[in-house]
Amino acid sequence: MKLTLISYGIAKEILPAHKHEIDLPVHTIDELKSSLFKSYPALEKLQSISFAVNEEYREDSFSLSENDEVVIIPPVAGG
Amino acid sequence: MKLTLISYGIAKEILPAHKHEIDLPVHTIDELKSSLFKSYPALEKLQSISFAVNEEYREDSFSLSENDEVVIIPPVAGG
Amino acid sequence: MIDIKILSEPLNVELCTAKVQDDGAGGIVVFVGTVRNHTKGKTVRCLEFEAYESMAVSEMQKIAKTIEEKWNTYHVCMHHRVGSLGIQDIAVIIAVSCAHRKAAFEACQYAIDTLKQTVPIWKKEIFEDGEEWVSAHP
Amino acid sequence: MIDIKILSEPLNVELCTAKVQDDGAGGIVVFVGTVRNHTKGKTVRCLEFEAYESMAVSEMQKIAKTIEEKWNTYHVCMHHRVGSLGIQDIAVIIAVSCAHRKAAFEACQYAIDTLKQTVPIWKKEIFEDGEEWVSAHP
Repeated sequence: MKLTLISYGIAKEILPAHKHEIDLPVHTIDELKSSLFKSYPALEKLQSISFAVNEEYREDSFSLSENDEVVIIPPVAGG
Repeated sequence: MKLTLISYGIAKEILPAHKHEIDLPVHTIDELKSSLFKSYPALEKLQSISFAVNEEYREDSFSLSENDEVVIIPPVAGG
Repeated sequence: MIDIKILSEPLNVELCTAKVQDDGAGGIVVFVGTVRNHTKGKTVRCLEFEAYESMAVSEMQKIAKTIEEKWNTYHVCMHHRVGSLGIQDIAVIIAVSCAHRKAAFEACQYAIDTLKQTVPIWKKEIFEDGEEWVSAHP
Repeated sequence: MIDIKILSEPLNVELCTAKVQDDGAGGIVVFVGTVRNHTKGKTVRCLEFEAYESMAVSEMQKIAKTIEEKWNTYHVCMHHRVGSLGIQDIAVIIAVSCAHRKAAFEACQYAIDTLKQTVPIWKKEIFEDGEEWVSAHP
């Protein structure tokens, strides 16, 4: 499945770029997460990691669609 | 005992003036209060009434001294 | 730092906040009390605030010292206005700074709750058809 | 009224307070989050804030709507700054107005507590000898 990954904060320093395209055999957030943890082990060492699609946090079971923009959200620290 | 009475808020409208001198046979706040309630029954109808001497709230049992300035404090409503 | 004032000019939120800022403070909480246009269903035209100034300052000092001890505040600023105020005018500003925000919220709320109970300040509401000293009667 | 903004210019406490003033409001509570000079014993030189702006605004909207429903706030103003901030600079201002002050304190505290948990904003602390994304690691 073709996806665009967008990353912020520390995730941006772990992944190759703020925004990059991937093509992986994944269908859910959960599968994407496992795949990313294999390619970028530093991601798994974070305190937490969340994913957003269309500006909403999504559960692990969320089904991805072709060409989705998936935002990787490392631990937030606003305020 | 000679005392100066100072009153604020609604008490100022019940007593003759913001500041006036009295000479009454009273020795404590409690006795002064009873005497004032007789002269100015409207004071007793207030939600509460407190007295201060030297910028401190004083208990009913507080002993007055000659020439004390006694401040009559009706219910406060700051803020 | 403790900054307590009774003022007859308009109060300034920016100023009070700046007074409590500190290199070590992570949380500033500011309470701003404004004049409401109604009370128990009646329309308020304006308010008159009157203070027994020296004692009001001394009671506010007590509140500030209490929160300094209990919540370890860095700085406390309490400004109360007196005189005639219109709707939306600011009657009181209480700003406190702490290392952590939870303490700042608690300290600020304690300060305004206590101010309303102990500080010798009175207000008279002026209605279209009369006036009334607030809280004077049961 | 709900006013939510992510800004790269300095935030203004007076402005945020004025935005939530209302004829019917008796209590305004303002939280001001400033940059502290130390964290876990290390000296902070400055901070970099980064936001996923569109989602940050949408998450702040959710918070504002929740407190509007739960505490019946009149107005809510939440401004968050991004970019490079120095010590004492204001990172966030949350101002809420209610008819009564207790609700305003609770609503404001809920808003900042939730903002820190859900709004996609990140900060990097720059020390004399390095830098670190706040809360990134256990």
